[in-house]
Amino acid sequence: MATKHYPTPMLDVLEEGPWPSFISGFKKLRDEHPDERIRSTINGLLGQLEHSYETRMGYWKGGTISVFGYGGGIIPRFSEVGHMFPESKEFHTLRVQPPAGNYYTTDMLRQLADSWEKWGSGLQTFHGQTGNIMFIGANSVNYQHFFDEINEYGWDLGGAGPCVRTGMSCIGAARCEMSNCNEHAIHRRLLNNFTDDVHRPALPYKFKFKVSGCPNDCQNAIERSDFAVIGTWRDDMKVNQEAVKEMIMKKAKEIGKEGDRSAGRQYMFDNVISRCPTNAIKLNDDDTLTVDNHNCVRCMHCLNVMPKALQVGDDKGVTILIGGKRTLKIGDLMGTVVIPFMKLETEEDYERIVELAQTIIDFWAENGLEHERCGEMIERIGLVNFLEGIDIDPDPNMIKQPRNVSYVRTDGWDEAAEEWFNRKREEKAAA
Amino acid sequence: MATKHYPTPMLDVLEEGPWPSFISGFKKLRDEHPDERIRSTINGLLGQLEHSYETRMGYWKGGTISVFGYGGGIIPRFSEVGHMFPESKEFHTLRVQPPAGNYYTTDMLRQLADSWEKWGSGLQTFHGQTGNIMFIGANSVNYQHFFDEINEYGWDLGGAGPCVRTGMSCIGAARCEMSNCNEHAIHRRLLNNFTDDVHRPALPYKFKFKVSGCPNDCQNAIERSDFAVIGTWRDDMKVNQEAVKEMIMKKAKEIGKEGDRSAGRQYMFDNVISRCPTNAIKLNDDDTLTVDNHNCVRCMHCLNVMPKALQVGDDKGVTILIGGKRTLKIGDLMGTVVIPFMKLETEEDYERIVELAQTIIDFWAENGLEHERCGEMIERIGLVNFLEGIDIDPDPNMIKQPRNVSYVRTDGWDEAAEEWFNRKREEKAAA
Amino acid sequence: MAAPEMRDPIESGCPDGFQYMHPVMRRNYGLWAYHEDPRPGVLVHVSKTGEKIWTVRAGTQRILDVFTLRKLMDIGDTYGDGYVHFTIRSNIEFLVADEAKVEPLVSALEDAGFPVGGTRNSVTTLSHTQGWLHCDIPGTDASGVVKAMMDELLPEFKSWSMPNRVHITTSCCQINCGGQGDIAINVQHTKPPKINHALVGNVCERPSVVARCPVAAIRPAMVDGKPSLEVDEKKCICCGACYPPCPPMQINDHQATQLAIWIGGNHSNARGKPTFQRLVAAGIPNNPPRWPEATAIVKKILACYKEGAKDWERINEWVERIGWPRFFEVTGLPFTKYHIDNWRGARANLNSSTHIRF
Amino acid sequence: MAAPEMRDPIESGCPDGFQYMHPVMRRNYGLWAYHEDPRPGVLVHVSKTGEKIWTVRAGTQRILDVFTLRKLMDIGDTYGDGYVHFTIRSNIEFLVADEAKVEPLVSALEDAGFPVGGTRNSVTTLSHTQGWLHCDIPGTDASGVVKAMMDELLPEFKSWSMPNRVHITTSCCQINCGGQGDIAINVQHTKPPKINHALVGNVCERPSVVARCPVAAIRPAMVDGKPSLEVDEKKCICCGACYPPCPPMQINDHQATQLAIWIGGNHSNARGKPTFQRLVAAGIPNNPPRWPEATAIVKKILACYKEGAKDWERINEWVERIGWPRFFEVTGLPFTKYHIDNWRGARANLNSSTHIRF
Ligand code: SRM
Ligand code: SRM
Ligand code: SRM
Ligand code: SRM
Ligand code: SF4
Ligand code: SF4
Ligand code: SF4
Ligand code: SF4
Ligand code: SF4
Ligand code: SF4
Ligand code: SF4
Ligand code: SF4
Repeated sequence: MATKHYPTPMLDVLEEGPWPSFISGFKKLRDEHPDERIRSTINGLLGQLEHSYETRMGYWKGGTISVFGYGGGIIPRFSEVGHMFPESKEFHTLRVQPPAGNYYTTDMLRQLADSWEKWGSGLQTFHGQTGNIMFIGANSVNYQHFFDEINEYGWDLGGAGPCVRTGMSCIGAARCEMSNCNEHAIHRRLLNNFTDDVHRPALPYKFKFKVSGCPNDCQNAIERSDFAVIGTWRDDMKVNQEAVKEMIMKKAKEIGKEGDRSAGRQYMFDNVISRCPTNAIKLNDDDTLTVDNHNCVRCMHCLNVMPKALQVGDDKGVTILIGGKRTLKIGDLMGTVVIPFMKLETEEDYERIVELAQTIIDFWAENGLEHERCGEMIERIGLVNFLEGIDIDPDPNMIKQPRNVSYVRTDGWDEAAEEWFNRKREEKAAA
Repeated sequence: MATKHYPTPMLDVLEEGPWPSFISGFKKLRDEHPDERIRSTINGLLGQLEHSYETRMGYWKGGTISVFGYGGGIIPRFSEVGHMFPESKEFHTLRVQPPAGNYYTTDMLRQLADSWEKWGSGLQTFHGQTGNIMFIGANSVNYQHFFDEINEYGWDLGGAGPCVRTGMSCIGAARCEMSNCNEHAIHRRLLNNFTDDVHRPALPYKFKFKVSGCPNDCQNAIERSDFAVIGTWRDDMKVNQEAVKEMIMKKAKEIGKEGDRSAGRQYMFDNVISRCPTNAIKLNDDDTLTVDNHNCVRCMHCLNVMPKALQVGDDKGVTILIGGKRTLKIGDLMGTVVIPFMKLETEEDYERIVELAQTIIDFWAENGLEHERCGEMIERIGLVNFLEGIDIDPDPNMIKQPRNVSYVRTDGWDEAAEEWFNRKREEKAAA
Repeated sequence: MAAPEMRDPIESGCPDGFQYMHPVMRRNYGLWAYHEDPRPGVLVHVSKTGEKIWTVRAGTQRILDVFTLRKLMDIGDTYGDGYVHFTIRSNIEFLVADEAKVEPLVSALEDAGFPVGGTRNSVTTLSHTQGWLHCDIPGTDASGVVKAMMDELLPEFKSWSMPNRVHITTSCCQINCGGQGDIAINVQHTKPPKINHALVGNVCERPSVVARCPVAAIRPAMVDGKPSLEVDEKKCICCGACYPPCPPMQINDHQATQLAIWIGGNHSNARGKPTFQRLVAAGIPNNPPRWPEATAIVKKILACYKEGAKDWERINEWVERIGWPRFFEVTGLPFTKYHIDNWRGARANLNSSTHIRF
Repeated sequence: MAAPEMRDPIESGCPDGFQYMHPVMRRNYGLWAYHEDPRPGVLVHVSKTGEKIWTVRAGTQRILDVFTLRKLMDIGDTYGDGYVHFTIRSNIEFLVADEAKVEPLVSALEDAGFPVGGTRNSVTTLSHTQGWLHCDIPGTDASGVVKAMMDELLPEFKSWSMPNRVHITTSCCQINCGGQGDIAINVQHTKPPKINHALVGNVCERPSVVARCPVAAIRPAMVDGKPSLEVDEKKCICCGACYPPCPPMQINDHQATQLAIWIGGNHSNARGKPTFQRLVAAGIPNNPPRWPEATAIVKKILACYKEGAKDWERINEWVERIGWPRFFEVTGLPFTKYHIDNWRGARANLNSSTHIRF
């Protein structure tokens, strides 16, 4: 005998239209899933969601639950209208760390679906905005079993609460010619060094790592992570002059002027040459390109327009920016350059970046206020105090421009200047 | 019998070198001036200045004196080392308003020098950084006589203290083809409307007017005045195509490529076309110029480079920026656009600008804290509250970009939007 | 009674992705030479070794029921090589080593109702958050907003008709988990929280709630003898930051909770440096199930952008070139006092020059 | 005894300049068509009426003794038309209607020791302030600094050897009456004020002194039973703002009062919008009578600017094009933690992008 369905007039409207409908998916579970537990849970969920649509209010509240041995990783949800929709009154979400880079075999996804179906609502998200697989909707009895089951075959929880959060890395080296680093290795080395901090919230607030293989920053790392690792390169970009010539004629053709070289050149001027933020790229009369690599700021634009002709250099590494985050409580922050360039090739290099992360998190754990992100702390104490706290020397690449207000105490100038000159001398010697 | 001279070994060094030496001038007064009062005053002055050079400290202190009937306009100075250099122990400066634009006949300057010689030190400055003629060095007995004498033939004191200060205006229409307004008239209309506020300090702090005839801002008005009036134009700039062609060949010649048209064109590209901040200017193949006047932001650059070929338009007026000032106490402030454009032709126009200044000063006098400049007040209360206080509608030209933090209270949005649409409708109707 | 036997977790952390990676990608890891775009939604990356990998990208509803997930897996097995990748925008990507598989794969996806596209200069899938479906503080829904808008933006998803890629985001409260983008549809509350004083004492850690307020508008107070909190409604900017730590400070309201639209958020370093979003429209009704008012504004902005921008200009670059006054002119959106910044550092957003277009 | 008869002032305010204006300028007011630059220091403005006015600009010491003033007037009468104009930088300009008068006028000025120049892309006269000569709070002198530097910059004053006009300013305390410019030589105190507690009580309005401190480092205090003030030396940024309202708060020190050099202040709207100065060097000894250390740095910066900038680039535009790291490289000036902004809104001056030159 079929359970009665809560009416969903407003949600039904979201079944119309060409885009895949989550509501249709919900209904299929409600109507066709063999397991009565799932059918009724989703029925309740639809009922509560319709109620939200009609009243324009949300009805979930939080709580505290976690799997045995961990402090976080689950977002508990209890319904405030459980009396109206008892079937889904407990609807917790497990945040599960994806493989670095979000790669899956169909088999593994089927396996995860099977486990989830056994214990949960049958609803999952690839992925949440912090990168977790979100298994949405387990009750207080089942979530532990689900975790135990998938944990056995290689899956672990991500972060929730004041802790190191699940990381993100772009597809990068796995499928992108722009990549300047091993995003995958960086992501895992950093995250798995902090597993304890992921599972046991004990920091002032959340801390996020994101890795993008180049300045296109496909992971929004600069604004959306506390520790942004962005691939870049130090030597000359590679120019395939033949490909440049081809591109010119190809573009001419694309704009309907087959064979018209000057039309192709014009396209190059309008779309590449004139768009370089530092005018570092020049198209010569013989259709070759000259790049002023000393003035190129690695913005990626010209490489983006002509990936076949231009390639990143060989002396690759990363730039690290610290302190990005979103709105609360002082407005969005972008990360600030703290490491202009660092190589990531040898084991030592990797140890160095992990150590840097450790030092930063320790300093922040020491000095951050409750619920204060690393970037908010830097904003409060000033970049210089932060740099001194993590023992990094000031570098002009960390700034857009020097201060413009004279309200600064400059005693100690001579020592600071001396240090600079010494560093420069050492660099010279080293080089 | 010659009075003994204080030794000035350090100052003597400043008599060397090709630049006109103020020290040589002082000594001439000390040694050759017929009036013993002047000779000894300057002797004392040199003694104290040498003492400052040797000890690297200043020795003047202030006080309060003013001419009968006024509260300000004089900077009193009493020496802290009067016992060592009694001859110059009183050394007050009278700030005298210059004619708008700083024009003088040689006769008038001689007449002023004669009066000053009678009563003062014989030292004067053309001009102080706020534009006053500074008659430097009168004692407490003489300053009133000097003022009475020059006041009789048309000279009045400027401001000192928390009051409306002496104004400044560029040479503009009197000798500059870039001028978009009658700087001279604006300067005098504004200043002489506030004569009482100039002479009787009763405002929260100082208030300065500066007038520049075009966006080159030769008076530094935007950063150095509370009320900056900058000439600009609304219609198309004037292009003398013949002069453009001449310029091209002229430049070719200047760079040693006489007759080489393409060299002249290259010069134009490098120095004019490519420097336009909005790419609003184009050099055609026939050596004519096309200006996209709708996108020209009136930066002046192209007119500066080729004044013979390009001229400002006919529909002239001014942009007004409020709140510029220097360092104290929150760091330098530039003025903010409050009136994007206003005509200044008819008597009514002039009444309107005076009224605007009055409204702003009144609002500031009401709401400014002690020693708070108008710009600091705006910074404290926010531009919008200031605009509402002086009853001016928000305009997108007042901003560089809209807010980027969501921390704003937007109830009242609909009314505000309605107002905007109504204004637009009226403007349309008016047009 | 004895505590039940509990299992200790294996703290394996972030799994190795290589085990799930297409063999061609594994073999050519870090060796990619360039890519081409055969058609919207399809990429081919060419390795220095000469090997190629084709990517077919399709939109999903992000929150997948097991049926839908399995449907996608079936397609992946039948038409693909059994390897998939999810993008940061919850699009699914099928990776195949054989060009011949591309077209059948595309049709299979389209037939199953998964639109193929979202690459290059298209409007890709809106990034979204949890909303009424799961969060404890939402002012609106997320999945529903995205579904409603993508229904209307499908042509732009499936074609290359935009000047550059368009990244749109939605968030369901002012915390903005959805991030910012070329266009961000965010919640904007317009009334201070209504406080349920009875509960505050038990539920909320008052000092930390006080500390959470960006404008220090909250102070501890006793209300009818009970410890509670008090909000200075003049100061309050209705941001809702006090609500998560203290649910009795009800910020959500079926009327006063509205939507605002922000544009010009750009995270990439291409050409210009990364930029923050800027407010363009507020006072937009939070109107389920299809939020037509918000959608209309988004479409208007996209139309003007498409019309006015040069190739490769992101929305912020377009507006910065033509100037903000012109933006309000062409879109017909009202300019109000609310656009004028009054937050910390507001000065940097004011015009302190005579650069004006007439 | 009866008060003396006092005369009531005539509040005539700002005098009409037309009465002192050269007749050609009066006749052609607002009618100017263009100008040319026959040679450094000389301008000719041509009116739409065809009339012309020649301007000969010469440097002065700004503070003129009556002898020097009369010498200039004599030259103006003998070689000019008896009309002069002073520029905002205290240069004197002689206006003549007859081209034939120009060369004799130039030679007369040069012979009398008044260098002709300062126009167009030259280094014009440094703007300066009062200094030890007259002010009550100066940390250094002003006329002396300008004299010392102009002695060395004379060739740049008299020629057109710079990429664009160079406006240099000096100020004798951190209040900076001298304004900012392409290069600004300003005072920078490095020690908190030494307080003469005995005097504070009588001389200073304590509340307004407290209010004057930009960082709220001052609090009222009783010192040996007398009302005085106390400075939190950790907070104090040594700005000297408390000194004018309260002379007992002695900020000046013959050692700790030093000079700092700032560049890139640009008030004009030409090309870019107006910009503020930015710190490049501090810890410079305040070294009368010739301040050689400061002069050396100014000359070094000018040399690099001349070498590296394009025509029409002001100093800020040149540095913004090559980037600040490069600026420190080419000038050899040290980059220190003091260059990194920590004032309000500091964030806007930090690099939040990956735009880096290698
Ligand atoms: C699930 C998710 C949205 C989504 O549907 O994708 C999410 C959901 C919540 N976020 Fe978030 N945030 C999510 C990604 C983000 C991001 C995006 C990112 O990580 O790139 C941000 C902006 C970046 C950043 O970290 O600043 C983000 C900034 C916040 C904030 C504000 C943090 C701040 O310092 O500004 C809060 C509030 C807080 O933590 O106090 C917050 C809090 C929350 C809470 C826990 C609300 C609460 O305090 O109870 C939400 C739980 C919803 C639920 O029921 O599941 N969430 N949150 C995302 C996490 C899924 C995952 O783990 O993959
Ligand atoms: C798959 C994905 C990375 C991932 O690991 O998930 C990705 C992949 C690529 N991105 Fe991206 N980007 C991806 C999200 C992003 C994001 C983040 C986001 O969408 O929230 C950004 C920054 C967004 C922003 O700035 O707000 C991003 C900014 C770029 C840019 C810079 C565009 C610009 O001019 O500003 C490029 C360069 C380009 O367009 O050629 C780029 C280029 C690319 C290329 C062409 C790189 C390559 O050569 O393979 C990849 C193919 C994408 C395509 O759609 O044509 N990708 N890309 C993400 C796909 C999202 C989606 O499903 O639509
Ligand atoms: C006389 C004077 C105005 C006055 O009433 O006193 C003046 C007069 C002229 N200025 Fe100026 N400017 C004068 C101070 C300024 C100032 C203020 C200052 O020096 O402190 C500025 C802004 C300074 C700043 O930005 O920091 C100034 C920024 C300009 C500019 C914009 C330059 C640029 O590219 O940024 C121009 C345009 C140009 O150079 O062609 C200009 C152009 C001119 C022209 C060529 C206008 C004209 O067509 O007649 C005038 C001849 C000047 C020359 O030296 O070639 N004038 N000019 C001032 C002479 C000062 C001096 O003795 O050296
Ligand atoms: C004389 C002069 C410097 C010069 O030699 O040219 C000067 C001299 C003094 N200025 Fe100034 N300022 C002079 C132009 C300026 C300017 C430039 C301008 O007006 O364009 C500024 C920057 C612009 C501005 O107004 O912000 C300026 C900003 C200050 C300030 C800081 C005001 C502020 O809000 O930041 C003070 C301090 C104060 O007023 O409390 C100040 C205070 C002073 C005092 C009265 C010092 C004091 O508080 O006792 C100085 C008297 C010196 C003396 O003994 O004569 N002076 N002062 C200038 C006035 C001469 C004249 O009237 O023509
Ligand atoms: S960030 Fe760079 S490397 Fe990574 S996917 Fe995007 S374009 Fe490729
Ligand atoms: S990467 Fe960017 S900065 Fe470098 S040359 Fe190309 S366009 Fe210019
Ligand atoms: S501000 Fe403009 S109008 Fe005035 S003098 Fe300078 S260039 Fe001429
Ligand atoms: S005035 Fe400035 S903005 Fe206008 S066209 Fe000339 S260079 Fe461009
Ligand atoms: S944006 Fe707000 S409501 Fe939406 S998921 Fe994030 S925290 Fe919850
Ligand atoms: S809504 Fe925001 S501003 Fe208002 S009280 Fe709560 S936290 Fe403070
Ligand atoms: S800068 Fe300072 S010391 Fe110099 S005149 Fe101005 S107030 Fe006096
Ligand atoms: S010197 Fe400046 S910071 Fe120090 S106490 Fe005085 S006013 Fe305050």
